[in-house]
Amino acid sequence: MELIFDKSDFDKAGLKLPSPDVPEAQPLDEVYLRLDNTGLPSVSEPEVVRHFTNLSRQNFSVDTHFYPLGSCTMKYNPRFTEKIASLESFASLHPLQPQLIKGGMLTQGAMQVIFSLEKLLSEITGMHSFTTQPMAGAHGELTGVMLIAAYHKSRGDKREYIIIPDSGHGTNPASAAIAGYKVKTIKSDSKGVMDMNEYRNAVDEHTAGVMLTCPNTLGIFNPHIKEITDFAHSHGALMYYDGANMNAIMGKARPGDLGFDIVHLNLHKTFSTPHGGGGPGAGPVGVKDFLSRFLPVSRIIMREDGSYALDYNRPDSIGYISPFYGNFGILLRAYAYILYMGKEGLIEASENAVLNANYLKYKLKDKFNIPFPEDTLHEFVISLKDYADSGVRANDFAKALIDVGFHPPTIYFPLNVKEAVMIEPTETESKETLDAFADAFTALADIADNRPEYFADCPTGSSVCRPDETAAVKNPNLRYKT
Amino acid sequence: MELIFDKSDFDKAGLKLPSPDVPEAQPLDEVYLRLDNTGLPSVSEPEVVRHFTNLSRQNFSVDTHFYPLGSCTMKYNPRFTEKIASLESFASLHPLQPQLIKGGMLTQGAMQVIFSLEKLLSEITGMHSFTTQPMAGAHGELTGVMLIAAYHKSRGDKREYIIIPDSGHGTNPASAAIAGYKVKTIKSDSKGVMDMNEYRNAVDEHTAGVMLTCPNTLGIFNPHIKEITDFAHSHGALMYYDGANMNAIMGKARPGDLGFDIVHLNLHKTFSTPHGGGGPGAGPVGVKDFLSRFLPVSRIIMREDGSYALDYNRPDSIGYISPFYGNFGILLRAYAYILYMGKEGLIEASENAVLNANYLKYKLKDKFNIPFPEDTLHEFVISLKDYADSGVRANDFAKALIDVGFHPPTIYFPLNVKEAVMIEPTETESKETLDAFADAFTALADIADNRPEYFADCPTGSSVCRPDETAAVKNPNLRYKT
Amino acid sequence: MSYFPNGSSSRSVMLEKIGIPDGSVEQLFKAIRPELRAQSFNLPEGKSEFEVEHYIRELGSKNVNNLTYFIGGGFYDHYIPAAVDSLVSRGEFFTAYTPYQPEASQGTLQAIYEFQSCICSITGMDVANASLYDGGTALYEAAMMSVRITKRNKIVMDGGVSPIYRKMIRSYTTNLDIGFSEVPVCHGQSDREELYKHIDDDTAAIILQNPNFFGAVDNHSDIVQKAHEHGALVISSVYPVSLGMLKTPADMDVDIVTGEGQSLGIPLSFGGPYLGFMACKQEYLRMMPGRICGSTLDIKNRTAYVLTMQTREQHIRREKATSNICSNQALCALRALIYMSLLGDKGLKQLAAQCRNKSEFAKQRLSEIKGVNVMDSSPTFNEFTIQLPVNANEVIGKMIERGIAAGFPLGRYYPHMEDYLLIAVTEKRTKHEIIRFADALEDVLWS
Amino acid sequence: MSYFPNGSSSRSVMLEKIGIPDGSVEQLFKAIRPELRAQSFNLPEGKSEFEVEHYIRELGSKNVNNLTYFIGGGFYDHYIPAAVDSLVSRGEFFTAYTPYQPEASQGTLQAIYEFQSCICSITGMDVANASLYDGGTALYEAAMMSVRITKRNKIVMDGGVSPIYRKMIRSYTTNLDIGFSEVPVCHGQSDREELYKHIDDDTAAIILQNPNFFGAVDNHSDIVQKAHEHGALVISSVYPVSLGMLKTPADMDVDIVTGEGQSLGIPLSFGGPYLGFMACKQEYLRMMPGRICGSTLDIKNRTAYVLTMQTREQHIRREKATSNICSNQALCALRALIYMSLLGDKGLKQLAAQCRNKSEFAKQRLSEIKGVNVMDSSPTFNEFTIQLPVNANEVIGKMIERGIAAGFPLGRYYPHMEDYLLIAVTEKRTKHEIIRFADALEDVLWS
Ligand SMILES: Cc1ncc(COP(=O)(O)O)c(C=O)c1O
Ligand SMILES: Cc1ncc(COP(=O)(O)O)c(C=O)c1O
Repeated sequence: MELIFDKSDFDKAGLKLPSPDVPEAQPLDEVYLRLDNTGLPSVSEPEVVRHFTNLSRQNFSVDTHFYPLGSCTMKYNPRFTEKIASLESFASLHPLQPQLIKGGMLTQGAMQVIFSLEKLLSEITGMHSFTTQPMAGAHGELTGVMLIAAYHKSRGDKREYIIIPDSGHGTNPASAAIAGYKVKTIKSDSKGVMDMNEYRNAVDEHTAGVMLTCPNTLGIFNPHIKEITDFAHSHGALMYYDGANMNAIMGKARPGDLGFDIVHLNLHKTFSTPHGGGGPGAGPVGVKDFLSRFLPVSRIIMREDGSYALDYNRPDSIGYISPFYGNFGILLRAYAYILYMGKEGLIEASENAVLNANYLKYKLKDKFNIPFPEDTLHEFVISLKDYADSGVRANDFAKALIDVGFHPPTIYFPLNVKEAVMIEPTETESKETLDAFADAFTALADIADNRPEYFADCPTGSSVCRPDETAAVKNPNLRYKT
Repeated sequence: MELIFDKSDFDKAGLKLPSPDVPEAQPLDEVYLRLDNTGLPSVSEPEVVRHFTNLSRQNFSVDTHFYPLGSCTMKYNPRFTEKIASLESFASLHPLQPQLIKGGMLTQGAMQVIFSLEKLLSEITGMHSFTTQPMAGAHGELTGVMLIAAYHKSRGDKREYIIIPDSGHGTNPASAAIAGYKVKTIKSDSKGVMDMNEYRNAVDEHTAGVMLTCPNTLGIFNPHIKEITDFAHSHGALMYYDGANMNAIMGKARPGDLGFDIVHLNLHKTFSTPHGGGGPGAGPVGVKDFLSRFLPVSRIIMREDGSYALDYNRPDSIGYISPFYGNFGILLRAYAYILYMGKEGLIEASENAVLNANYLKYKLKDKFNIPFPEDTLHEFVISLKDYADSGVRANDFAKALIDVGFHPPTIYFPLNVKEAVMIEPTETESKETLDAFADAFTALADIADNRPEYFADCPTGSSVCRPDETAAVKNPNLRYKT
Repeated sequence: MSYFPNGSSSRSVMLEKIGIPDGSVEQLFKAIRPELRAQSFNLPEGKSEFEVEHYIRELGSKNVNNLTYFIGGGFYDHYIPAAVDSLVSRGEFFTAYTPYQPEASQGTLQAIYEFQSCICSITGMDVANASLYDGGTALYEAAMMSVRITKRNKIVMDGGVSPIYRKMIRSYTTNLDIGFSEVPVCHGQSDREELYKHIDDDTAAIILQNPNFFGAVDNHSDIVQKAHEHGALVISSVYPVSLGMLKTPADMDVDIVTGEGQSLGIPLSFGGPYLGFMACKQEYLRMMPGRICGSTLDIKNRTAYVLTMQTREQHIRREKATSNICSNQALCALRALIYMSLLGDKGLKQLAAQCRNKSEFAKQRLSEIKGVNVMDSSPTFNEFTIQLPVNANEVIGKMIERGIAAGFPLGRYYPHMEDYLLIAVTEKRTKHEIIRFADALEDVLWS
Repeated sequence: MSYFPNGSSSRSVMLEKIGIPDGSVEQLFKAIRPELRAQSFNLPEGKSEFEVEHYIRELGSKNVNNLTYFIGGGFYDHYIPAAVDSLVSRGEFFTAYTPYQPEASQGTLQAIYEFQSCICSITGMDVANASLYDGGTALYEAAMMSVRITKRNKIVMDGGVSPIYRKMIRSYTTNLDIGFSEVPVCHGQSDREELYKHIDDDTAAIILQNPNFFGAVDNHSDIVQKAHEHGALVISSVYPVSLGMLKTPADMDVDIVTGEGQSLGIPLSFGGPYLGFMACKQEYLRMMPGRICGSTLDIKNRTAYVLTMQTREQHIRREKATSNICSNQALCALRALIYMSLLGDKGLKQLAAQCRNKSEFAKQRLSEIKGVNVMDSSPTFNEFTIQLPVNANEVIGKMIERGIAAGFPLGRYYPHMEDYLLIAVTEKRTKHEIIRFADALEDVLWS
């Protein structure tokens, strides 16, 4: 599609500003002034609306397509939580308003939302307190690693390593590294979980912490989980739980009970806030009691009279992670979602997510190689390496799926499965959709067997097909230029 | 696409109701009870959202496509008027609320909206007072004809006929007929306007009124308009102005000044309220002073203290046309639109609408037969009868346009042009769009000349192609059945 | 101006091409000779979106907002799920028009087909149309339809039919040769004896309403039978939510059903836009007004939806059409369809049950108040009448001060009922609110 | 449950197929042995949409709403055109995720490309990324980037940088081997003399802000030159609306620009979600954190947009990535893009002019109040500081009672400034509101 810039003409405008009601000010001295044009496209409102409406129509989305992107929990985003997030009494609230009158008396409602959400998330995960400041999962991880560091520092204990299994998400090692730690990667064993021998050998008094996803990115709930957390603790290391897969186990298991010290949740996964084309999400972090004093400021506390206050007086805190209280609009949606679902609703969400994944696995298991098929929960990973050997790669299957109206699953992740296809259907998809997907995917396997050349032009039905990514890197064209 | 009913399963539900907080009532006696199922589809919310999202994607619309449907003024619908119509202080207002405390003291804001809109519409059209009750153009026509009847009746003058030119919209004769009048149709002359001789012969003391569109459905402003209205008046007949084409002349001419006694406006055309896939619109009716006493009740009046009141005490009124004040949500949008545009904005709207239409006419005039090419304003009509003779009909052009991404113009209307294609681009389309449309339409003419068989399969890109309308009538399938 | 996509340079080029090189668009209007020009166009200057919004919000705050509604009268304060608003806000729906081109409108057309199906389902009738303006015009159209079908011109209206609708029908038919008789009802069911006096072999139709304006629930089967014996049709106006519980008009053998669809996901919005619906027996299909969508096959044998039976309509038949309707209330019908889809079969039943349970609870609480007389001559659904020891208007005013719209004063339409209130209770009214209502009423009456 | 599309019959079939014929989904969780089971899950019962909405509206009304805002501090009360909300509410946008599959995501990708273009345009910089969490983390990422680029580890922060952002940067880097110096500023421009004392050949970057936290407008060209002489980079945090008027960071030869994009069509929403943006010189492109979208050709030579330069990112490089960011603030970037598209070149300039005009008008009115001292040591854009004759907190409380959020009390971050207020004025503040503000302040101080 044409760029919005292509429609620009100098005296068009899409927005009328209020007519001036005050005198024009004395202009600034020229040294402070911009002398050129801003370069923004000058277009009318009808053009803006048609442009972005038609742009949107080039996307696959949960609203329009099955979107079984593994590890991402692309489930239905309720409409009423969108409405709630746009209520003016919250959406128009300035983040500095609580600071105008001591202790946040001007924003009791918003503070109660955060306070209550922290309590609910604590119960869901078995942790003792939560901070809502982190603005995404990775941001939560960074916060968590900073908490690990603060803890060891408070004990005068300088540690060097964070341990992460090879199936861990890329953000895990990246977060550990930017917080100042070295990373030790542990291989997976033949069952798809972290190799216990290698793990036991790796943990020592230099280990600051262990970051785990459980169920892991293969969908497998590690049966040794308690041994793992105990072993880390026995060496003074802390256990970090990457909660991206919490959608599998709500009400069934809680990281807190399993021995984890720090947890992040992805509200944009488990708690149905929209993914927004890449964000914003929210990645609140929960901790056990002994770590509470390190949590970021500000904290929202309840006074004896039941009112809420902002607490900045926390000398051991790791400081400011967000400018304020995190992605509040996302927190509000998640809070509404949890109230709506309730205890039973959340349990059923996990049950249906796991049932859907296991049903789809059943539908695909005869035709496809599922390297770690046992005891998977909300997702499972297929290996297409046999097809790849004959020239049809996971990426080819992905492109061909687009033509038949399915968003491809995650591919080439986790890294410990060759030609991985990671499928997470979620609980908000119907059996009919799963059947249709299984049939389509199986049909592609047949084509791969018989007509591997079929895939080269896929997808044929999209506005583009296999953009040249190498050229994109070699000759970067990253912005419109006149 | 599958029907929503096809996804139904008995224990699914898309909406949770509040948990019961009162005791269950004693059931009704069985004679009053429904014993079967309601037959509504039982589906979950995610399915509803995906179903209707994908349904919507099968539509062409102003937001997505150029939509030059002649006579319909398919212009851009502002987003902020949608927002305003959803403000709770209006959207949640019960229509009986003004009757709870005498004189509407509980709904002063809403009444002010209607009162102010009536004033603005009066000024725009040159009329003296307006009723906002009619819920669409045709409903306005019916109201207008009822006013004509009431007027003659009040004078003890029983008249029989309404005169309507053959280029008039189908609703004109239909409205006249259902209000109890006979219809006399006048042919158009070689210039595309009502034949003056025939008109003069038709008008007599049995003529109750004359219904005219001006500019008419060929886009032509009748130069004899004043003669026409004077002539009708000299025979005691009233002049009715079908305001569907008001978008052509805002600020340039006013039906009131031209001698019309009654006017309806289509707010969903001229005043940019959305067409909604067929409605709701609004068709307020304005009249000259001498007809005000006949307007429907209730009327909103201003008291001496500046407050607004509902007036029911109007003995000559034709009565209730709407249950309340008309399609209030549409009125509110139109009011906001007029305030936004202001005097200059409305004038420019008409100017740009006329410029766009004339530019497009210029782009097409060499290739196509435009039977009445002179002095057209906001729309113009092409005749494809030459192509029809060689087998490619207006309908074929329409279908082929869909394939190249344009909503077809109105076809086979007005009835006085063979194989008519009636094009109204509106002011909210860009030159680039008009150029693209002209090129595409011209290209189709070339194809019609050389490969007429091309059209038979058009459109190829839509989910359906040329549904069998005869079969639809012969074997009506009008609802889902299990 | 922000809504015009042609800048001055494009406009100049366009003007030049069409032979107006001096750039004056005025010349395009030369057919409007000076003496025909607008004699005034005295409108305010344009404002920004921010300013208009600000101004209209101020007007909004001049309405008394946040009243707890116990008023109905045919228009009800039901909860509208967010998904309804969200889906009808899709540009592809709300910025399209009547689906004249099926290939460019399958979305709208299939939705109409599904809407018709839902209306048939809840009413039990054979066929339904795509919508009419509102419940009142729908009832009027049904009356006209019965006149066309029976070729008779006498109509009997039950006094339980909404007084608003009765007035509308009278207005529309003033100049037509149609005779009306209205049979009074007083806060109870239809008065059979009186009704039957008016039914004869010239009767085109009896118009009934269930539940009627006073909330009374009825089984009209006997009236229908009587009407049919005389070759007359029966038209019934219904409240769609009640059909989750009440015997369907089809079960009573009613011929034409109409109703106001506002309760199905459409905001009260001070009276509109609302949704008239109509359903009838198969045999009357070709006499029905309004658009109808049908399912058929396309040239590749794919299911396709089209507007059908168009020879009934004004754009084909002009003065011989069954109705003059053109634009209807399509987007409201879409709202209703989405709402009914979300509710589903069980949901509609539960909703009806909640409405009635809460209404019965309210009845009970109110009946405990000294001097308040809850009318109980017939069963009710979610609306009922009470008699007060004083003029209802007085009470209403004092209740408004307490934030409660206590009911509709029946004296407004029934001069002998100055001390009666018509009270409606929907699923949105909590137990707490109902108790507060009763307490406040007691307070207003006795302290 | 309304969000699950499988009824009990489908679930039974599924369970049976996967070999759990007794219908107990529990068996799927057998890997979670009893001793690993949740020890508690004590949550409230689910509620209906209506009830949750009702409850949250009640919480909303516990906030003090409808204050007239004269507070900014980096977060501004600008008008958001309705088209922005409407377009980002399209399901195809908000229910998609990171555009990993370009063929299924050209909508999101092209929007990112256009967003990057707009950010480059307004800042004057060469390249921009797809978004970061917020202005504060963006500034922190820029600091880290400068350390990577220069392989130095000393950072100089100007005191005019938002104290919130300075605290954030300090938090994030506690465990890293980075030295900081902060150079105080007091309601004026950067203190060159002091700054230069801290710049040396170990300096990775100087971090500046324009306009700074006190609203002061500066031309940092000289500081940039000085930094570059020492091989240090300059990072500047900007307020995008001000770029409709102010000299661009590119014009000052700044190396990395970051900012908070909330002012571009994103609601204040009690602190988020907001929008961090970052732009830099071409030469630093490969050191930039965050997603980047590029334009390329597909196999049929059609223009196509893709995520590019991905070897910088965590999913490829893991612990060697330039940042750990994965989910970003895409939908907020889309908001900003739509907002900027609606504004256009002239619109941004007019908006900036209106903000400043109104701010200057406010300055003038406030300066007329006895005891109020408007700081004028440097020019300002739309925010400025005033000194009061009394403690600012007292005044603020009394102004709140009058419905006005009179400004931010600078004592909150600058202990020596207990009697200072930081006042912001946007295009939404009318002349009338400004006058009412000044009158109320006078009243509070002197009556
Ligand atoms: C397992 C896992 N961990 C962490 C993350 C990072 O979360 P976010 O994208 O919210 O930063 C993801 C997200 O894709 C994930 O799947
Ligand atoms: C010329 C003309 N008159 C009348 C009407 C009827 O208006 P409505 O559809 O609002 O009833 C139309 C609408 O199409 C029209 O174009």
